Formats: sequence, structure tokens, C-alpha cells
Amino acid sequence: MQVTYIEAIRQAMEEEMARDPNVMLLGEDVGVLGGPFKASAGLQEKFGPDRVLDMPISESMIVGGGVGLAVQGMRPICEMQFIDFISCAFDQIVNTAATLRYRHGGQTACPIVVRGPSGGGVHGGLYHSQNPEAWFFHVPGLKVVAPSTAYDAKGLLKAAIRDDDPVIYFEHKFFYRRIKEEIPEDDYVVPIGQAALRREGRDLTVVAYGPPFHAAMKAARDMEKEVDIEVIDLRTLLPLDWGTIKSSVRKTGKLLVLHEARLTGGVGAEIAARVAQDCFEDLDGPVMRLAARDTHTPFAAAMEDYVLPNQDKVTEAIRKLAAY
Amino acid sequence: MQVTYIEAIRQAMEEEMARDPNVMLLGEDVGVLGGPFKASAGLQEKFGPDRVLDMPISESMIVGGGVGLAVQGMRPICEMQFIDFISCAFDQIVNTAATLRYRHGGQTACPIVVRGPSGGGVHGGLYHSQNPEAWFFHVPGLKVVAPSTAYDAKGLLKAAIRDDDPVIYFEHKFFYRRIKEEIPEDDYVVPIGQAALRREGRDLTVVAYGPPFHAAMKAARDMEKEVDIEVIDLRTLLPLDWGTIKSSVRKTGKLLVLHEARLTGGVGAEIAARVAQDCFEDLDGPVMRLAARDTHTPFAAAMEDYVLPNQDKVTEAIRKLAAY
Amino acid sequence: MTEQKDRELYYWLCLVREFESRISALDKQGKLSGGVYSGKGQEAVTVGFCHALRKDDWIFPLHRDLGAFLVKGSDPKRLMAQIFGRRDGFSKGKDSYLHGGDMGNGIFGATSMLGATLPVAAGMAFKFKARGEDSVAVAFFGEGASSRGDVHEAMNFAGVHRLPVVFVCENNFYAYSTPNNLQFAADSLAERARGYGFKGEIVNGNDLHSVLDSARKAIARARKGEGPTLVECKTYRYHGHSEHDRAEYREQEEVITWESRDPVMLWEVYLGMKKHDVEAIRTETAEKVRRVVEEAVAFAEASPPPEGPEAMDDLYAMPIDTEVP
Amino acid sequence: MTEQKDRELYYWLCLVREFESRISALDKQGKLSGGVYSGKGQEAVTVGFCHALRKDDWIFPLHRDLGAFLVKGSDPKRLMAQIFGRRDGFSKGKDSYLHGGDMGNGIFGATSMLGATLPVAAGMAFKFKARGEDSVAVAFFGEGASSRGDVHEAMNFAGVHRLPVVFVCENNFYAYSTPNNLQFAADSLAERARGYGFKGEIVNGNDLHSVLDSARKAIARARKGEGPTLVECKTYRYHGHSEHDRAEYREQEEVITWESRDPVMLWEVYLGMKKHDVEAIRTETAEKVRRVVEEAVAFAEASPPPEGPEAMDDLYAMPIDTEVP
Ligand SMILES: Cc1ncc(C[n+]2csc(CCOP(=O)(O)OP(=O)(O)O)c2C)c(N)n1
Ligand SMILES: Cc1ncc(C[n+]2csc(CCOP(=O)(O)OP(=O)(O)O)c2C)c(N)n1
Ligand SMILES: [Mg+2]
Ligand SMILES: [Mg+2]
Repeated sequence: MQVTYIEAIRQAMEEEMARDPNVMLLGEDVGVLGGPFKASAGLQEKFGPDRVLDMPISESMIVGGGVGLAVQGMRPICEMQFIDFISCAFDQIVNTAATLRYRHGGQTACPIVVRGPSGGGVHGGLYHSQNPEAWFFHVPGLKVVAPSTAYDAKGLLKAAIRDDDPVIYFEHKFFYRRIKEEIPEDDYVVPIGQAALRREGRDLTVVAYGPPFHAAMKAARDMEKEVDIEVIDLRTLLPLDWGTIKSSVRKTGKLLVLHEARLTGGVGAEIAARVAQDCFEDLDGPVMRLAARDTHTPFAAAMEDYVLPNQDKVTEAIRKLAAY
Repeated sequence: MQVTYIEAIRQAMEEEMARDPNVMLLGEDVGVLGGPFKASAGLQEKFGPDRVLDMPISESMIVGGGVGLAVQGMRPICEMQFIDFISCAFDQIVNTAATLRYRHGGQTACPIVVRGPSGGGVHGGLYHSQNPEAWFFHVPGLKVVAPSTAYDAKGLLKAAIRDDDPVIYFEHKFFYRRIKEEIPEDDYVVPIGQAALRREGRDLTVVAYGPPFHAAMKAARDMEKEVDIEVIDLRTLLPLDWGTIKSSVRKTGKLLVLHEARLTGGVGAEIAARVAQDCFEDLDGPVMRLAARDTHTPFAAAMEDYVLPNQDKVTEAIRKLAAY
Repeated sequence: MTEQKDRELYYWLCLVREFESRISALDKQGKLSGGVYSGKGQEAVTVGFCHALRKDDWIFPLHRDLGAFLVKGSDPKRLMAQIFGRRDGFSKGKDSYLHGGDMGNGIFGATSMLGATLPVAAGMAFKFKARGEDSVAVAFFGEGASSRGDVHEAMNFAGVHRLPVVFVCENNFYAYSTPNNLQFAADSLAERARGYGFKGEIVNGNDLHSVLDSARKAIARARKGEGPTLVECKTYRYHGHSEHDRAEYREQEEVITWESRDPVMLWEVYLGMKKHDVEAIRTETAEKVRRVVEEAVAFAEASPPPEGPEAMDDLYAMPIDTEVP
Repeated sequence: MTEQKDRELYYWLCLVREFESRISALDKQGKLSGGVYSGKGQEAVTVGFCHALRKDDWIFPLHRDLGAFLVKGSDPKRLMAQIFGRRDGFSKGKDSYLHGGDMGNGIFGATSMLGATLPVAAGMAFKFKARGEDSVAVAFFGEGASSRGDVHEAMNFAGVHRLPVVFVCENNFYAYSTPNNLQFAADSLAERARGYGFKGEIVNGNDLHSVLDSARKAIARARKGEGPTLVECKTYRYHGHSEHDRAEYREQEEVITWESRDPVMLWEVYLGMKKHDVEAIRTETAEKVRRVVEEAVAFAEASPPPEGPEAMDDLYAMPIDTEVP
């Protein structure tokens, strides 16, 4: 069936709630409204207000409450109305949830999912455009995923819900209705921790997630006469699928990492650093990164475009590395 | 005069408060108690309870309040009793403070300092050993410093207090009374944004901060017959002193980055990534990193030691890179 | 009240309403991007609280408090440029709508994070008190925002030091789609004040007289060093949460009930009872506010959109090198 | 109360006290590392609240609630091993003192972040309610922790859904060195309950009878679906904040005053008035608790300290590869 990225998310929640009575959704306006983007449209009607719970505006309570539910065997999905508000639940995520199993010496699982609309490119300004994945990428005990296709949006969310560890799920709002794909009718999951080799190539590896991943795919197609590009869609950020990245770079000898989050301290830095250490002898060129400029994501269109990666910047970066 | 690291911090606060009536300190138990580590001993007596303010246990209020004071021209130092609790003030730091000037189009400065005891090695367990600098390193609008000597502890804190931007100041509690140095009697600052070349060498560059910096210095001395090591004490993490790092690596052709914070997504990744991109042709070996293992900092001694970098691990890493 | 004052207040009510209406219309025409959160129906709260403030008092408006900017003294032109995301806005286009303060007029620009301004307001009020200044900080927030931890931390601190701050809760019965009964369980949010050691009261937020009265007392109390007040204003937003929200979660009957207590209309009734020539005032005021708003729109449309590289400005006091290899 | 019950409660009071004393002594001897936060003086609160709980009820103790572990059913041996940071502790040495829960006995292990357990307790209570289970969640916190935003968010949510949770505030008049008047301005924290739509009450936390009574009612109310209660227990800690703190910020007179209302002593007075043979009970109980604590210490000292690589265990459900190049 043809579904949008956001519909894939909705289906994943609906199907998982139907499959497992312990799955529930906590968030602001997720019930009657079905969420600002309709990610949970119809779910409260179907599963009742005890499983699709309209929370007060209390992000710390939403995640902390999720942990309490998880200890009792529930599988709460904690929605941030915009992922930017995850800063308000930060302590509960990085301390209460991420260390729960560890500080209990393995006595309990912590099967919660924290998800919400992330990303820019829609003139959302400083507080509706953030890509905060790097904060969580630095926190052991968490898993972090960022799907870039409708197929993965559904499969990774299902995997996240079934996972016994806390998973931070970044859905990119730019994709919500712009991505529409054929996906299977049947139940499937996309395993957490596996990157997808989307395009094989011999000359150069691009590792990406989010909008720049699609820009890379387009650039690879457009430039296929000139250069043979391998594109890896990272999908899971933590735990990183290092094996896939490494074998690709070993083969191609060149790496460009792309993400929409800011460059400095971003996830791309870790990937580049590992390649620089572990693939040193394989490299035929500098490890390159392209990401947002080191500032906030501004509102006005020209500034936003200046800050975020776009097709031209991606194409240019690939061209530059290919020519090296 | 001979002062400890913690006394250098205390002096910086005292002298700045004496110099500028707008400087004040907000934190839990900073007044009568003078803080759990005596960082503010005597300050309330000297400057009064309106300038050395015992706050309720409300980290978000402490930092948010600091911003309100800063807008009024005050220069608040916001103390986290342990830096681990910065997670509870996270939103105020990364959203309210870091974007204050930006979202106001430059109408205001935001001269606040957030500081507190960070770091492990003292059997503090999961919540009294954290090194959370990477979270803030990823946030434009902030400055981030991490002194490793008493001289810098004082000079950087003074610079931070005088700075018109929000500065996150990580003081390492392992250093508090273990470091004791001769420092000048006279007023001085250590400029934010400048790394210190602590030891010149030709064979290999070590960039470090925190306890592993001292391990690197010791290793460099111990191994000076075998290998000529250049050691850079980073001091400021954001803005990064890229020039100093780059010229060193251009010269030596080898880089090892050290920090006590966890490896994955740490500050070292960014440094390694930049070197891998910008110094590709200069490199005579893989860019290496040594940092804490990717887990929480556990309590029990053997586990803590297993997780954190120590002298042996640092020496071994240097030896390995030197031998490459 | 003098006739002049009566008219002045009417002017403010009408200006805010006209501004709101115009923005909604511009949004419909696709001339704005970014969220627009209409405060239509709630004008008496911002007018009542901001009217009596001095220039050196500070306000901390949230997303629905456009009127607060106008009444506190912001240039309507710059406010409109802010909403358009243009260079002459308070943010210089860095953010839009109400995420940019106007510091020259004592207006702090909020982030989106609801409740996060209250600690800032309390911190600022501490400075007023510590320095013996008689300025006052007024923090606005919705009943939804009241659930956030920051609101608690701020009120607790303000209580401890009896700070010159007024907490104005605009209880418009919905936080986006979430009704009061899912947001809090107390009979009234004003009750919370007791737990912080200060005074709380409930006010009819659609009735400008009541708001003015409560505002005057709360502000005077703060100015005299008698501590904070929490004022819960019961009011209603006519529009959806944002202009995109059709607000199907509420009954039409409820909307009509509230429209029948419209703050602007109630003030007109009052003007009539005071034997002013309401018809003339209405026409004259409508013309005046139309002109102000017209000029503001013209100014905003003429204000240049920022260019790409301006995105790197205003990040630090002294520009730092953000270009990386 | 039956004599058996009287004695049982006395046993718990004494066991907690002996345990606390022993830990303080071990700390002085340098046998422990990490912070030790003595709850000496506050035993009646944890004994009173935990005594009446069922195995399927949950408690959320904070740093000073060692007694809660014991009374709720934790094996003293494992608790001591936890404090020693040994492999047989709840954390297997990953953290120490009370940062490890004992989930088999319904005890949630807190992080250090004060107040952060309250949302967890409320979330768990929501499950009890939604599933029609009659379990109860009891969350302990200090009056200092009450200033944290999380406490507010949790109480607000618990009020909205009338959850089966009891909030037990141990007001021991100091948060580290910070006295009540710098922590909050209300006459009593119990007053805050009204603002959340549930019942609040103040209790003499040194008087086990009062605590038992209040606990019984609050727990019964929760179990019957009548919603949360906030109980503020006025009590006192004899020791400094941690064993390193000489607590010079308070008057000796004050300490003595509180020691004269010691909870263990008060219970002995009661036993005497009920004509029990107090001397015999005291000796017998002392012997019993000494033995339990002795055994616990022996067990803990014999428990192996974890080895380095165990640091990588228990991070994820299925180990992931954390070795990086
Ligand atoms: C911390 C945080 N969580 C969620 C949101 C998303 N959000 C924006 S406005 C809103 C509803 C606010 O309701 P209320 O405070 O009552 O103000 P109103 O819109 O009714 O004026 C929500 C949930 C936010 N901005 N900040
Ligand atoms: C969020 C947070 N901030 C600060 C601290 C440091 N701290 C530990 S205990 C304590 C005092 C707690 O006082 P209270 O809640 O009254 O409990 P008591 O120690 O008196 O039992 C403080 C400030 C902390 N643990 N967590
Ligand atoms: Mg509302
Ligand atoms: Mg206390």
C-alpha cells in the first residue's frame, strides 16, 4: 500500500497497540486531536483514553511516567509535541531512563520510546526545527534511530516499541507528507542497529540520514556517469552500524558524512573520527562532512537555507571529494 | 602564591565580586555553608546574601533566573552543586540562554556562567562523576571551558565572568585539592578560545583536557628519550582553538585526542574529524582517540578504573601511535 | 475614569484586535509562514495588565500575548516586521511571531518552551528587589503552561524572596485541544499561590474593569515590596490553537457563549452607559487602528528579508570563527 | 495494637537505627566510599509508611530512606552489599548506597536527581489505576526536593487522574545547609496539595503512632481509588547532610530539642505505658538487630567487589558492541 511517512508512523503505533495490550501512547493532544500532525489520529477512539493519554504540558512527567509504566511491563511511547521540547525531559531521559537497567544491576528493562517531530526546512524557526540527536548519541543505555523512508519509519518504530531498551526516535517533519511509498501490508520490523546500503558504488561512500540522505541519492543518480557513489542510509545512530560503514570505506577509500544537525559535535564527527582511526590506510582522500552551519536554525527562508544542507551543497561536496 | 585548584576558583569569584558589583553567585548551599567543596567559603559573609544567594533546589530556576539577572546587566555565576544536575537545567541553558542574543537580534548580552564539580575518579558513581561537556559543545551560542591547572581555573573563570556570552565552566573535582600551584598575585585572565601548548615536540601531538592531560604530560616526560611529544591543553572546548591544533598536527603528522568523557559523541570526535578532513595530507598515522568507555561511570573501584582513562592507558596509546 | 482614559483603553482593545485580525487574514492569504496563535477574545488581559506598567517594568509574554507587545510600547511596525520575519523585526528574521523580545520596551522574548520565561522573570525581579528598584516583572502564561516544572520553580523562588513579580495565568480553558480537566485538578489555579506563600486570585479576564482593578493592586503590591501575586484570568480564545487548528474538540455553543461576553463589546457597553457617543468613538477608533495596522503591514512588507549569511550574526558578542574546514 | 505488633514496630525502628549507626561507623572507619546520608532521627517515617504496605505496592525512596528498604522487605545482606558497592548489591556495584532499587520487593532505585522519582511513581500509579489493580505507589522526598519542577509535574498529573499514589514529604527543616525559610514560603508544604486537587496533611514525623495513622488512611484512600495524598512529616536528621558535613549551620539547642522527641525513645515510652517489659524488649531487640546487621556486614565484606569488565554489563538488554576502534 502507498503510505506517507507520517501515516507509516501512525500505522506502526496502531498495529503495535493492537498486537500488544501493553503498548500505550503518552503525549500532549495525542487523543481527541490525534496530535498536531495527526500521527495518532483515531488511536484514542480505538484504544481508549487509558492507552492513548492526553498529558498535561509536562515533558519530564511524560518521560518519567513512561519509566514507571515500563517498570510495570508496559511499553509506553512518549510523544514530544515537537522534538525541541525534549530539552524539558532531558534529565528523565539521560539519567532516569538511560541508567535504569544499569543502576539496577540488570533487574529491569526500560522499554520506552521517546518520539516526536524533528528537523528543519519548514520555516519553523529556532524551536521547531531542531535536530538534537547528538545529545542522546553520547548517552550509553539509549538507542537512537532516525528513519528516512516510510518503510523504515514504520519498521523502526515497531522495532523500537518491541525493544527492551529506551529508544529515542527522531522522525523528520519535512518527510511527513512529502515522502509517500509503497510498503508491505504485512507486519515487519527494521532491526535497530543496521544501516541500509541504498546504492552500491566504487568511488566514494556517503553516509547520511535525514533530508541530506535523499539529496545524496539524487546526486548519486545525477552524477552516475562521472562517479560511482555508494550511499549508506544510517537509520540507527546508536548503536552505530560500524561494520557496514567500515567495509564500505575500505572499498571506496573516500567518505562523506551528511546530516542536517549542526556540524560541530554532531554524529558525523564520530563517524569521521572512527574512519580516520580505523580506515587510515584505506583512505584516498580526506574524510569530509557536510552538515548545518554552527548556528541556530533561523526562521527567514534565505537564512534557513544558508544554514541547512541542501541539494546544491551536497552535490558540490560530493563533486569535491570525488575530484580529490 | 601557592593555591589549590578549588582555591583558585574561590579566589576568582571573590576577586571578580570585589571588582564588579554586578557579579553574583546563585546556587544551593553556596552561602553559609560555602558550598560542599568550599568553593564559595566566606563569600556570603563578605558580599551579603543578595549577591551570594542560597537557592532552593531548582536548577532550572537557577539558570533561568541567571538569564533574567543578566538581561538587567548583572553577571550571575550559576552553580550546580554537582555538574551532573545540569541535566535539570538543560532547557534553560540550551534554549533560553544559548539563543537569547540570537533570537533578540543582538539586543542583549547573556553574561552568565554555569559552573560546578564535574568528573570522575573519586568513586562518585553514576551521578557524581559525569563529564557532560559534549552536550554543550554541540550548542552554538554557548562557550565551554575546562581548565586543568589552578592557573587556568582562576584565569578562565575570570574570563568567563567578564564574558558577555553564556559560558559553561567545567571544573574537575579530582583536581580540587590534588592540584596545587604557584599562581600570580596580580589580576589576570586566561582568554577563552585559546589552547595552551604545554610541551613542544616533533613526533606526535596529544590534545587533551582534564585528568588525561596530566597523564599525557607525564607520559611525554617518561618517554622523552623514545619519542618527542607535543602536548596541547585544550582549556576551551568551544570555540575550539582550531588553529593551534592544526598547526601542531601539520608539524607532527600524528594526533591522539584524550578526554575523560565517554568516547562516542565526545569532543574528541570533532577534533579527530576536523583533522581527518583538514590535515589529511599531513597525517603519518591514524588519528587516535582515548576516552572513557561507552558506559556510565560505575561506583566500584575496579569498574571505574576500567571505564576511565588512566596513566597506563594513556601511555600505551601514545606508544602505539608513536610506533605506527 | 476620565473619558480620555475610557477612550484610550478602548483604542488599545481595538488595536490589538485589529492587529490580530489582520495577522489571521495575512496568514490565510499565505503571506506569513510560521505559526500564528491568535489571542482574539483575550485582549482585556494583556491590555489590562500592560496598560498600567511603566517603561522600566518588564513583561514576559507567551505565544498568545501579541497585545502585550503593543500596549507595553512596541512599535507596531517593528512588531509586524517581526511577524513577517523581516530584518526590521526584533529578531531581524532569526525567529518569527513572538519569539523576539523588544528589550528597549521591557519585553522579554520567549522561546517556545512553555513556562520557561517564569524563572527568568523571577530572576529579574530579584535584581529589582536586591537593588532597591521599584520596577515590576509581569509574566504571562496559559493554564496549560502551568503544568510545567519551571512554573513551579519560579513561583516557589518568588515566594521565598517576596519578589516584585506578577504571575498572570490566562486560563482560556484549552491548551491546544486539552481541556482544563485533563490539565489540572484544582478548582482554580489561583489556589496554588497559597502553597507558595503569596496571594492568588481569580478574575474575569474578559472584563477589562476587573482586570484593571486586579492588575493595579497586584502591581502596586509588587512595587511596594509586598511580594508576588498569581492572578488567574478566565478568558477564551475564539480561534483554534493556531490558525491551522479547526478546534473541533470544542462545542460551537461554548464559543458563542464566550463571544457573548466579548471584551471589546463589553467595553462598548460601558462607554454607552457612561453616555459617550459610542458610534462616533467606534468609527473614529476603527479608522485609527486600521491606519496603524495598515502602516505596520506596509512597513513590514517593505522591510527586506534577511540574506543568508545574516544567519551567522548575533550568535556571540564578538563574532567567533564558525567556518570549519 | 497487639503486643506482637508493638514489638514488631519496635524491632523495625531499632533495626533501621542500628543499620544507620553501623553504616556511619563503617564510614568513619574508612570502610565505605561514596556518600552516606544518615536518616537517623527520621526512622518513624519510613517505618510508619512501609510497614503497612503489601509486596505489590511500590516505594520510591530517596537518599535518606534506608529504612524504607529494610521495612519494605529488602534483604539486609544485599542492602549492605549495595552500600559496600559489592557484586551482591542491587546494583552489582554499579552504584552505591541507595542508588539501586530492589525491584523484587517493589523498590525503585533513584538517581541522585532529587524529585526525579515522583513522575516515575505517578506513571506507575497510572498503570495500577488503568489496569484496575489496587496497588499503591509511595514516593518519599525531602522538603528541599519539593522545590524541583519534577515534583510539581508529578503531583499535578497524579491529581488529574486521582492516582493511587502517596507523596511523603520528610520535612527535616534543612536541605543540606538550607533552612526552610530559604526553601519555600508557605506555612506548610501540605498546603500545596489543594492546588493539585487532593488532600494534604501535616504529621508529627517523629511519632510513629501519628505516622501509622496517617499512612494507613492515605494508603487506604489510594487503594480505594480516592486519589493521592500529600503527607508532610515534620522530623529531623541528627547527623549532618552527609557524614562529611559537620552541620555548623544549625544550633546545638535545636538538635537537643529534637533528640528529646526521638522516635525510638517515644515508642519505648509507649511500650512502657502499655505495661510491656521495656527493659527485656530492649535487650532482646538490640541483640536481634545487632545480629542482623552483623550478618549483613559479614555478608557484604565477603561479597566480591566487581571486576573491571563488569562495568560493561547491564547497559542494554542484549549486549551491544561497545568496543570501538
Ligand atoms: C514545553 C512545551 N511543550 C509543548 C509545547 C507545544 N505547545 C505550544 S502551545 C501549547 C498549548 C498551550 O496551552 P496554554 O498554556 O493553555 O496556552 P494557550 O495556547 O491556551 O494560550 C502546546 C502544548 C510547547 N510550546 N512547550
Ligand atoms: C536536582 C538535585 N540538585 C541538587 C542535589 C544535591 N543535593 C543532594 S541532597 C540535597 C539536599 C536535599 O534536601 P532535602 O530534599 O530536604 O532532603 P534531606 O537531605 O534533608 O533529607 C542536595 C541539595 C541533588 N541531589 N539533586
Ligand atoms: Mg490555554
Ligand atoms: Mg530536608
